[in-house]
Amino acid sequence: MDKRYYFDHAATTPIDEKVFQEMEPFLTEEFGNPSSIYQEGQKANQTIMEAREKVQDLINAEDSREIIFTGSGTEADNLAIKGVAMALKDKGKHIITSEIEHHAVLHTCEFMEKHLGFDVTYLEVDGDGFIDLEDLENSIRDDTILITIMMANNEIGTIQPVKEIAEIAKDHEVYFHTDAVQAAGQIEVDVQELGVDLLTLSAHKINGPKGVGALYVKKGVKLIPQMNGGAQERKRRGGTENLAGIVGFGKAAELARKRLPEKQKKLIKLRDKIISNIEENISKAILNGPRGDKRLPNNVNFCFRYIEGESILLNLDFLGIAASSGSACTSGSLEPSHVLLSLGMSHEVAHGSLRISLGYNTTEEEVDYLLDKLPGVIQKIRDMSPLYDG
Amino acid sequence: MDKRYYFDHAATTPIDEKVFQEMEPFLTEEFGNPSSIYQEGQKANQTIMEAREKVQDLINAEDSREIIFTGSGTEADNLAIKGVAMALKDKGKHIITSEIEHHAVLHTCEFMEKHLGFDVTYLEVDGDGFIDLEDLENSIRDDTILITIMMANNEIGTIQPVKEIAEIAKDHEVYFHTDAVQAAGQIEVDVQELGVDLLTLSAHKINGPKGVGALYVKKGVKLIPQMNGGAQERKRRGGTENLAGIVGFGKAAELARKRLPEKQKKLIKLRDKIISNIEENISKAILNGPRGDKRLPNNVNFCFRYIEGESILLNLDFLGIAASSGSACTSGSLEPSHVLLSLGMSHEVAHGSLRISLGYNTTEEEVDYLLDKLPGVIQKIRDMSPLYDG
Amino acid sequence: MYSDKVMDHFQNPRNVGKMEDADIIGEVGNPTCGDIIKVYMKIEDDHIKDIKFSTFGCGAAVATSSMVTELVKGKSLDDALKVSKDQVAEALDGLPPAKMHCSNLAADAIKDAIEKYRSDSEEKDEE
Amino acid sequence: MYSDKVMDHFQNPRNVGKMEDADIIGEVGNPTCGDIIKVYMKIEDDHIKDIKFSTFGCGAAVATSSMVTELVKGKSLDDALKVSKDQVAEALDGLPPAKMHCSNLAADAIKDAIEKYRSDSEEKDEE
Ligand SMILES: Cc1ncc(COP(=O)(O)O)c(C=O)c1O
Ligand SMILES: Cc1ncc(COP(=O)(O)O)c(C=O)c1O
Repeated sequence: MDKRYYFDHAATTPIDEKVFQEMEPFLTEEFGNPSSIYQEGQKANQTIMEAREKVQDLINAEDSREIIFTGSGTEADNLAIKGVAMALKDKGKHIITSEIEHHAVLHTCEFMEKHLGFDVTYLEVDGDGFIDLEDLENSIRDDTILITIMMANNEIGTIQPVKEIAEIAKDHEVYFHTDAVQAAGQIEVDVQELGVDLLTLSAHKINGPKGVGALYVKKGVKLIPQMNGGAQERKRRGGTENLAGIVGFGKAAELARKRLPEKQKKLIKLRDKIISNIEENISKAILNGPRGDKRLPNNVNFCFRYIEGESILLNLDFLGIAASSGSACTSGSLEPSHVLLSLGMSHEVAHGSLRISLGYNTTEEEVDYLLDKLPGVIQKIRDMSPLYDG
Repeated sequence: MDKRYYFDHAATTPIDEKVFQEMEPFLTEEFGNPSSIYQEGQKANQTIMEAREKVQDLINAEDSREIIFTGSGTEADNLAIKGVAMALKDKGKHIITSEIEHHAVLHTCEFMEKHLGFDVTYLEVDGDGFIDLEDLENSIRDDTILITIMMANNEIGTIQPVKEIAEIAKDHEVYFHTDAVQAAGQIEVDVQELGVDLLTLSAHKINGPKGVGALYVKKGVKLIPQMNGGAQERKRRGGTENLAGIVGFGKAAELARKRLPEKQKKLIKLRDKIISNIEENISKAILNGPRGDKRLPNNVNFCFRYIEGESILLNLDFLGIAASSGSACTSGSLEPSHVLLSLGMSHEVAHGSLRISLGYNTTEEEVDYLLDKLPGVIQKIRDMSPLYDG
Repeated sequence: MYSDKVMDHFQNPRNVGKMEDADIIGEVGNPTCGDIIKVYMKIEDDHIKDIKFSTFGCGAAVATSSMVTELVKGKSLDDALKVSKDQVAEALDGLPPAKMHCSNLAADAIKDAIEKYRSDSEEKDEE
Repeated sequence: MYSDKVMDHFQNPRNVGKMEDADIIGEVGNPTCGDIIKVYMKIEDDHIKDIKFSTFGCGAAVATSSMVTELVKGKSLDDALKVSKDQVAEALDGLPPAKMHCSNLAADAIKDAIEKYRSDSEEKDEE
C-alpha cells in the first residue's frame, strides 16, 4: 500500500500500539466476566477498576466511581440527557442546548421533545461558533433542568466558555452536561476546575478503541439508568462490560494525559502553519471557527467557494490523503453540515467545506505534503465548476 | 498459573483464537471510521457488511439489513422492548414477558412500567421453567403490543416453545421478541423457521468479544431508535461502530454455525454424564430445569440443600474450577436468583445453587476432574452448616 | 461506495469544460441542494455534434455528467432525449442508493438543453 | 473481592464444628436472607472457655464466624460483648461493602448466646 496521509483524527484515531498491547491479553487468555467471583472474574474486575482510575485522572474527577463506562460517546451523551431528564421530569421539562452540538446530543434532544414531552431551546451561535452567555442565562426558565453544551466542536474546533456556563448553571441550580469528546486529549479537561456535573468522553478519539465511551457523573447528581439489565457499573449501566475496550480506554487516557503539553505545543504550530498557508495560496478560502486559543489545537476547517466537499475528499483520497467534510457521522446525509449553516453560511458555501484534523503523531512532512497537493486539487475541481469564473 | 477448569460458559466464553486473529488488524493498522468516504473508511464499512452477513447466516435472516449491531446483548434487549413499545404506544401499552427473563429484559420491562406508563404481565413458569401457552394466550389483551419471552434460560437451560409462541403472537397481531443470547450457538436458531419478529444475540456468549451484541429486526417491524446520534446502522443505532468487536462477532458467528452439530452432540453427552453422576454421588441434589431435548446442551444446574452457593464457588475456585451460582450478572445482589424462586423453590434451597455450563472446547477430562472434586466440596460445606444433620 | 466506473469518470471526466460557442446550454440543480450541472452543446442536423459539461457537486454528480455526455455525443436529439437516468446509472455500474435521485441530474440537463434548443428554433421558425 | 485474611479464614475456618456439651448456643439469621450462624460455647467463671460455630452462608459469613470465635475465645463475657461487627471486619482487613451488613452477623450470634446464658442464669438464680 502506498503511504497514506491521515488528517481525520477528529473522526477517529489510530489505536496506539501501547493501547493495543494492553488490550491483547483481554482478547486472549484473560476473558473472565467481571461480575464473576472466581479468579478470572476478579482479575477482570480489578482491571476495570484500574482503567477507571486512569480515566478519572484524565479529567481529574474526585472519585473513580464518578465514571460510568458506556459503549460509545454517543451512549454517554444519551445517558446524560435522558438520565437527568427522566430523573428530574417532575421538577421541569426544559433543556437548553446549542445549535452546533454533535448529533448524539442534538438528536437526543429531539427525541426528548418528540417522545417524552420535553421542551428544548437550541441556542444560536455567532460566526465563530460561540454561544452567547447572556443568551444562555436569558433562556433559563423555572422548569429548566439541564444545560448541555459541548466543550469543543467536532467540525470547527470552537472551544466554548465551559467554566462560565457551569457558573451560570450553578447560579440557577440547573445541571450542566458537556460533551468533551473532542476536547479530551487536546486541551486540559478538569471537571473540578470547570465545575461541570456531567461530561462525555469517547475512547476512539484519543487513540483508544472504538465502541467504548464514558460518562462522568459528579457525586450526588441524579440519573435514571438507561441501559437496564445487570448490576454492572454500580447499577447505572447494565450489560457485560467491554473488557478489552475499557482496558484500552484506560491506557489511552493515561497516554493522552502524559502527552498533552507536548502535543498541544506541536499541533498548534502545525495548525497555524496550515491555516496561513491555505490563506496565502488558495483564493476564496474561508476559515471556519475561531483563531488562536479558543480553537482546538488539532482542528482546521475551511470552506472553498464554488466547489463541493465530497469531490475534494475523493481527489485527496487518490493522492493518499484522508480528510473530512463536516462530521464523518453526517456523511450519510446529503444536507450540508448543520454546524456550518448555524454559523450563517449559505448552503452553497457550506457544501464546500474541508476539515483537516491532526493527531499527536502527525508530522511536519505530512503537513507539507498536504499543503503541496491541496491547491491543485481545489483548482482542478473549480475548473469543472459552473459557479467558478477563473 | 495452575491449570484452570472453566465451567462458566454461560457467563462468558473465551475468545476463539481465530476470532482474535480476525480482530487484530482492526486494532492496529485498519482503524478507519466506517462512515468516512476515503479508503480507510470504506474498508471498515465493507468489513462491517461482511460481519453482518455472517451474523445473518447464523440465524438465517432473510436480509443482512435486518441485523442491527449494538454494544451488548443487554442493549439489544433494551432496544427491542423500548423501540417497539415507543413505536406502538398509540396502539397500546401492554407488554407480556415471563418471570424468568434475564435482567436485561425484566428490568427494561420495569422501566417501561415505572417511567413510561406501560403495563406488563409477567407470566409464571412451571417447575421446569416453561411458560404455559394457554396462559400466554389468555393474557393477550386488545392493547398488547409486544410479547418478549427468552428462547433459552441462562440459569436453568429451559428452551421455551418459541415457534408456538410466535404463532400465537401472529394470530393476535402482536410483535414477538425473543432473547436468544443463550440459545445461539447451542441450538439451531432460524428466525424464519421460528417466525419471530425480533431476536437478541450477544457475541461474548459464542466465543466472541465482550461489548457487542445484535438485534434482529424483521423487515417491516416498527422500531424507534434508542441510541440517538449519527446515521450508523441505517439510522437505527447511533454511535461510531465497535469495528473490531463487530469483526470478531462476525467470525464467532461463522464458527458457531459451523461447529453447531458436532458441539451439540458432544455437549449433550457431557451434560448428561454430569447430571447422572451428581445425582448418584451427592445426596439431596436437586436438578433445576428440564431433562433432555428441552434443556440447553451446555447447561447443568443443581441445588445442593443445606448450603449456600457462594461458598461452593469459592471452594471450587481454590481447586481451579470456575462455575457460577445463578446468573453472573446477579452476583452483585444478595437476593437468590429470581429464576429459581419462580420455579417454586424456597429461599433457603435457592441459595444453594450451582450452575455448570460447558463450551465447545470442554473436555471429558475436565468434566471428570470436576466430578471428582465436587462431592468433597459439597460435603465440606455441609459439615459446617447448622442446617445439616449429617 | 462508488463503482470503479464511477471513480474512473470522476477522476478522468470526459468532455469536461466550458464551450465558448455553444449552440445551446442546459442547466439543472441549484447550489442549495449541492448539485449544479451545465451542459454545452453544438448541434448540427439535429445531432449532438459536440458536448461539454461543468458540474458543481459530489463524485456521483461529476461521474454522471461525464457519462451522459459520452452517451449522447453524436446521437440525434430524439435519441438523446431517450437516455434515462437509470441508463446513466447502469452505464456506471450503479450508484449508491442515496445518490440515485439527487446527484443523477445529468440526463435532465441534456433534456433541458434540447428543449431550449427546440423552443428557440420554433421561435426562429415563427419569425 | 475478599481480602487474603477473609480467604484464609474461609478456607481454614477456626473453631468450626458443633459442640455436643455446649453450655449455651447462640443463633442469628434465617435461611431466607441466606445467612445462619450458630455459636456453641462452654463458659467457666464468666469466661468463654471454648467456642465452636457452624454457618450457612457466603464466604464472608464463614470468615466472620471464624474470626469472631477467635476474638472472643478466652475473653470474659463482658469483654466478648464489646466485640463489634466493625472490629470483626477490621480484623479481616475489611469486607466488601455489600457484605458489611448482611453477612457480618457473627458478633450478633455471640451476643445472642451471652444474653441467653445470662437470662438462663438469672432464671436459675431465681429458682
Ligand atoms: C439470556 C441473556 N440475555 C441477555 C444477556 C446480556 O448480554 P450482554 O452480557 O451482552 O449484555 C445475557 C448475558 O449476560 C443473557 O444470558
Ligand atoms: C463531539 C462529539 N460527541 C460525540 C461523538 C460520538 O462519539 P462516539 O463516536 O464514540 O459515539 C463524537 C464523535 O463521533 C463527537 O465528535
